[in-house]
Amino acid sequence: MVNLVNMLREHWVNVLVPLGFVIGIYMDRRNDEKLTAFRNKSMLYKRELKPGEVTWK
Amino acid sequence: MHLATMFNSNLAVILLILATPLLMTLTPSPLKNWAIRVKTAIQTAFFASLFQLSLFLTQGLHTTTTSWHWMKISTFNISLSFKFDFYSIIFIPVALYVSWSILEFALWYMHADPRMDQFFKYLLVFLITMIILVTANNLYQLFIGWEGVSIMSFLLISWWYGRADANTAALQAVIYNRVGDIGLILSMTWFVMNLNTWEIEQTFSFLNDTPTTLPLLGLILAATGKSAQFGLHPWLTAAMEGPTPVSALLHSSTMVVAGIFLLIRFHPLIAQNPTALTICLCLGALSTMFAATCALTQNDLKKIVAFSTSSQLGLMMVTIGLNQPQLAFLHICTHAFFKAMLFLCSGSIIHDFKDEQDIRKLGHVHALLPFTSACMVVGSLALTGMPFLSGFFSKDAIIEAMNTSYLNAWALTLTLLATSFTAVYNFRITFYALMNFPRCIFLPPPKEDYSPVRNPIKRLAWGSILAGFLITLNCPKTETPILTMPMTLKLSALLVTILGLLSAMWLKTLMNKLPNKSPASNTMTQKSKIPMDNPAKIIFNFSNLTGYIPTIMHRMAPKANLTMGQLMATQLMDQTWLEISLPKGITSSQLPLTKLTSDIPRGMVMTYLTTFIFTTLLSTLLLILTQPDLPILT
Amino acid sequence: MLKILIPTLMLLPTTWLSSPKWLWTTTTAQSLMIASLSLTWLKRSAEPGWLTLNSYLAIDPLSTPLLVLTCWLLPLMIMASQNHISPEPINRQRMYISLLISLQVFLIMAFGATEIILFYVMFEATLIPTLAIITRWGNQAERLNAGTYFLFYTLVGSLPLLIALLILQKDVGTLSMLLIQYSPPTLLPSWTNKIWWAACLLAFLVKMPLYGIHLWLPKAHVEAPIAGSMVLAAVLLKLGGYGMMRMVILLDPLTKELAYPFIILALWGAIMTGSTCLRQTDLKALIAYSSVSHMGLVVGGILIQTPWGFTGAIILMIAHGLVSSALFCLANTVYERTNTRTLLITRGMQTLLPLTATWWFIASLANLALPPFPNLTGEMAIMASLFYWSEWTLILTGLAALITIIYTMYMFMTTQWGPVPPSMNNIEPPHSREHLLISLHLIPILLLILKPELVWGWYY
Amino acid sequence: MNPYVLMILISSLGIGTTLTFMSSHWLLAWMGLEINTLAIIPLMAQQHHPRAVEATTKYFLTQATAAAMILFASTTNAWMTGEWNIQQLSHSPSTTLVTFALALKIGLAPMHFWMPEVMQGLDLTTGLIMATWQKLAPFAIIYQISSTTNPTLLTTLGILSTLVGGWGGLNQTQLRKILAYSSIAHMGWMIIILQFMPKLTLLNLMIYIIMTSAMFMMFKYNNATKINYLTLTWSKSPVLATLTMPMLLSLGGLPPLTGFMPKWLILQELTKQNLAITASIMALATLLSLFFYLRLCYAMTLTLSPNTTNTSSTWRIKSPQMTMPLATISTLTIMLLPITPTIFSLIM
Repeated sequence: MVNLVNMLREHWVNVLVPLGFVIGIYMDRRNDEKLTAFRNKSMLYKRELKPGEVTWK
Repeated sequence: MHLATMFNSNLAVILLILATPLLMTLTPSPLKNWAIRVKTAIQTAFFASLFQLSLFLTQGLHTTTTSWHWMKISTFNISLSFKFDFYSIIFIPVALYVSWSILEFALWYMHADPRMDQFFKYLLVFLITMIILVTANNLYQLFIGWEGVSIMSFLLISWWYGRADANTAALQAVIYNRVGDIGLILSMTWFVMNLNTWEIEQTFSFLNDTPTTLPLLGLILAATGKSAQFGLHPWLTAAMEGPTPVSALLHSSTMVVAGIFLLIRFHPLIAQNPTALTICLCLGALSTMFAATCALTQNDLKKIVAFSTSSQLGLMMVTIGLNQPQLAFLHICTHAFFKAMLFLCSGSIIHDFKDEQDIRKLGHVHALLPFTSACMVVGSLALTGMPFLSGFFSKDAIIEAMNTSYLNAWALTLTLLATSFTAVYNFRITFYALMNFPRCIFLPPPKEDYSPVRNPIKRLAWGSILAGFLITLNCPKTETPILTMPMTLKLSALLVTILGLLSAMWLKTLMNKLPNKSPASNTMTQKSKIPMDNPAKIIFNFSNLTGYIPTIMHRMAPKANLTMGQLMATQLMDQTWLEISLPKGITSSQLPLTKLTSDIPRGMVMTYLTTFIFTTLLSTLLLILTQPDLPILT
Repeated sequence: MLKILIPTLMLLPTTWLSSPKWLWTTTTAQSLMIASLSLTWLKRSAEPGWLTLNSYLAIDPLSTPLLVLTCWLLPLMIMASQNHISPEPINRQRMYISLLISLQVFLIMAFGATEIILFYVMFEATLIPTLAIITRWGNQAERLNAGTYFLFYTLVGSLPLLIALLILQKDVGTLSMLLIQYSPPTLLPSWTNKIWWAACLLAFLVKMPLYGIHLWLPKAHVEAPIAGSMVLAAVLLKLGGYGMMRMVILLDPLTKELAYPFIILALWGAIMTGSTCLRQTDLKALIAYSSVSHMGLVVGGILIQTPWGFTGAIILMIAHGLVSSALFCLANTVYERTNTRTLLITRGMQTLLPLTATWWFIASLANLALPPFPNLTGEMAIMASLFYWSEWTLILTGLAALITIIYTMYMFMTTQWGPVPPSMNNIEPPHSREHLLISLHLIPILLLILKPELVWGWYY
Repeated sequence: MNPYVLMILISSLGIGTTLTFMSSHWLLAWMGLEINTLAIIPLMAQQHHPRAVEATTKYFLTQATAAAMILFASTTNAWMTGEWNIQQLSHSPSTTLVTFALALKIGLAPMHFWMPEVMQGLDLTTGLIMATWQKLAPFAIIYQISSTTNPTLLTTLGILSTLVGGWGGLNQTQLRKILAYSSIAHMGWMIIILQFMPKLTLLNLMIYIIMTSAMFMMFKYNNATKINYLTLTWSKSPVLATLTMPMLLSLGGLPPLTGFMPKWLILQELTKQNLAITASIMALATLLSLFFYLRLCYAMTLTLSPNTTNTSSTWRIKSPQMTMPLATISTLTIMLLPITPTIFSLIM
């Protein structure tokens, strides 16, 4: 038990970068959705989107 | 299976067999007897290559395959493509056969070397790059092989890397080769920019409408570098610093002919360009003559053989100039056998006589090493063009073709003279090294009963005797040979050779009067004692010091270059002008202003107020003057 | 884009919060993870245009290889510095790693920027961490001078660029790379426009560096600690090339007549710096001058403005980035053992460190552009495009290639071959860390042989 | 000093400036300036050190001259035009005179000579007031008369100040003098943009005050008045030593630090006015200043013996000084660039 706590104390920082990655992916995706919505309002590129489809890439 | 597929995949099989030992070194535990495995692999590869050869000979198959699109810039493609035609299919078995023998010899020659495995690995990599070179149909691929062989030669020449001489020789090789590479790069850039292709076959289809002198000059420069033609030749003799198997494999039979091989590959282009042909002819004649002259007075056994290689390469170049690529190729193949054998024999002698290379100190070898001496003589005879040995079939044909052509009499004379010199220096080796009395102490007496010594030499001796005949027999004739000619012309090669031999034997009787001391040592120590007015002596010095070219090229050029690097590039530009003009200059221009700015205040209220008053008054005045209608007091 | 940028930012707290024992392990592992994630950028859709990942940051085929190179280099820098930084107090180690990480952040933003002004700001921003790395962790007293040279050369070049960019913005109304290519400024060959042209390129020419304004580079390289040299050679110089390629397409009609003296100067510089290399006694200075020489070719390739020139330039930049960084690492392994960089003292290394000699050999071969290394592909493309412009340039480029092989082989021979001086008898054996470090440099180069399209920029 | 007196003085200091801020009448503005000057004089001389007294005297004389000149010019203006309003300064000789008077007050080249000398005589706190608060009142007037001033004059003053600020600082080893020259250079930037976009002048002043305060507080924290005192910062406060480098570079205007923001906007405005050459000169002149900031960086942050001192571990002792303002302001000094759009829209 103590070992586990010690290990946690020493290695919890390893979570940060993956966490950043998750946040980054989330923000990227949200950004894509926002830009997709924006794009889908234009007359030129407007079309029916499948659920969850992202056209901005 | 389809015949053509088998034919094409043969190269893959060969390369796979050759690569197996290399891959096996990646296993964590080191293998025992690895070197022997390499030899076996090459042996197997040789037999495998015979399959393709037999298909070629029986069915007359020759193909070009494109297997993999490698890269692409806009419309320009580079793909891996191989060409299996007369040249590559004949050359691969020859190269494998020669390397097999040489590697077997190296098993004995290098057995005391702790890094023998590495040595074999280098040789193997070299062989693979050489095969890539000859089979390439793409200039880029060819360039890979081209540079690969020169880098492996760099490593192998400097095998004993603790020696400064070996290091400089390796550097020389790489530099001279690189000068040639500039030529190759020139042609490659020309081809890509003008024809948009690097496929060798495709370049020929643009023949008629574009002037091709420039790329051909590039190719000739490339060949000059790689095949040690006059001007870029010194590296070849310097390369003799490497172990003898290296000299035998790289610097006589395979790598050095790559230049000639390149020209053979591009022959359809060269054939249409008289300028290129003439350049080849003259360059070749000059090279062969020069190298033969230098060979005459050398005393180092390996050096003589090296110069003879250089001379033969010149002869091949002459053949290219004669518009006879097939003959040149034939000479490449036959030359590979007897030159490799000569090197192996000299290696055997040198090794047995405790690393004694000076022919003046050898002697009586024929009694001590009868087998080696016999083979050496066979090699020498083949080299001089003794009828019905290998060399005869190529050399005689070349000189015949030359005699019957309308080309340059000057080049012809030089070549014939060089041919007679061949007899002279070969006689010289035989006479000094093999015959006569022993001139040095050798303990224990040399032995040659080891099978790794005898077998390779024997095998190559068979090659030197038979190869010419076999290859000529199977060589498809593309041009009609001239069938009738006067007797003297037909026999001229033989005649000049015999003439050379006779004069050499006559000279031998005057031997004691010949200056047998190397002038190099004289010039260093007692300059005044050489009578330079004696023309014979001048010629001797010229020949013995190899035309003073190493002195000029290896002292003056590097000195000039390094001086320029030091004085101009480093000291004058970087450390002086660029420093002064930018950083230091700006600094020193700012310093007075800085001093001025910090010196003026002096801590006096008077200064402050004076400047204030003056500035204010001055500006107001200026303002009034510039605006005369200003209402000041109205 | 954010999926790389935010983890990179998170590396900073990771550095400061991880326990001292695990500091180097953690940062190396995490940054390597980011680097491998960044490799996904290389897989892109068929269309060659911009891949807009975000409102401010985007990638296109030109910036992708440079971005990946940037990410790839961080773990390598951390690994390379481990030996000489780890004896320091823990906070300084953390500071050092943080500087390296911040450099990566700035570089990602510079290469990914879609606004030229954002690129400019980040271009300048990289100066601060680099300056700190050079002058704070360098070894000799001359490092201060080197830092000053570094900062001031770059700034003198880049302040006119700022003005030029602002003028551009005034004239065109935008500085977005996405938009500006559709409305490039129309340039009449007036004096004003010529000066503006020079101002646009000067910053990048200093950064590359062009011969004549290169003095800062050898100084900075010689004085910088290993990570500084690595990042300078591998990425920071490439900022110049990248910026030039972005700018030069906007300057089109003027470049045609104005670029020629610069091309010739660059090629002449390649020869001159090569000659300087021949006389260098300092290993790092030699590698630094060799960088200048190679960058001369890149300048030529960019200014000639043909598809081949651009392709060659980007390939050569990437390949040179990896190779010169590898060479600096190798020089550092020598330096850490012998405490000297003088070529005459560090001889005969092959006898002592045979595997390292192999690394030296491969790196030297790549440096002298042996086929099929991507270096050759790049040089060849540049030479071809220059040759097409004028056949005489081949004399210059060919001579440069010749000199390159001479000094590279000279460097290899002097360090690896020859007798072993007695002072080197009991040097430390190589660490696995060092072998890993070098192989992580060389493996990408070797793999790029197989698929060079990854770094071919626009003209794939 | 007696706390009551101190309070009176400080409040007068505030009142003087505020008065100038609020007034639209020349006399009132002048009065504010005078109150301000009179209030700071005792503060300057509170240490009875000859240098302080000398500095006070010099300061008083120059400020009095400037104030008298302002009074004279505004009276002339009122006489000529019948208008006491500050913004109605339409008589051009009086405008010139006012400009020069104000230039003397804020220390623009070539009227800058008093500035380093006076600064050198003050302690760091008063120096801070001198370099920041004392600039506000003159700038309030400058801002108001910006539309009527002579553009050539302003450009000349601006370029000259930037150059002199750079050159003067190069030769100094005294930190207060260096900061004085840095102030001169920054004043040059503020003046040059005055004619085109006075709001940028204010923005620049704001950023300058933030940065200079950070520097003064940092020096105060270290009790450093000479360059070579700075080398001890590492042992006192390593974090501060590290932060000082970006702070100094920010003062030099290097992106991506706060100091780049006003320079960027000013250069942008100048190029918009087709003054690219002026912009280039200004930009390159900052390199002079950057050189001595860099030298400070070298002395303070970038050079250090490789081993830690184990004798004087002063960083273990908590300093009695307040660190919160320093922390805040140094953060502002370093990190403000990303919010440029916000600040820009705030002042516009």
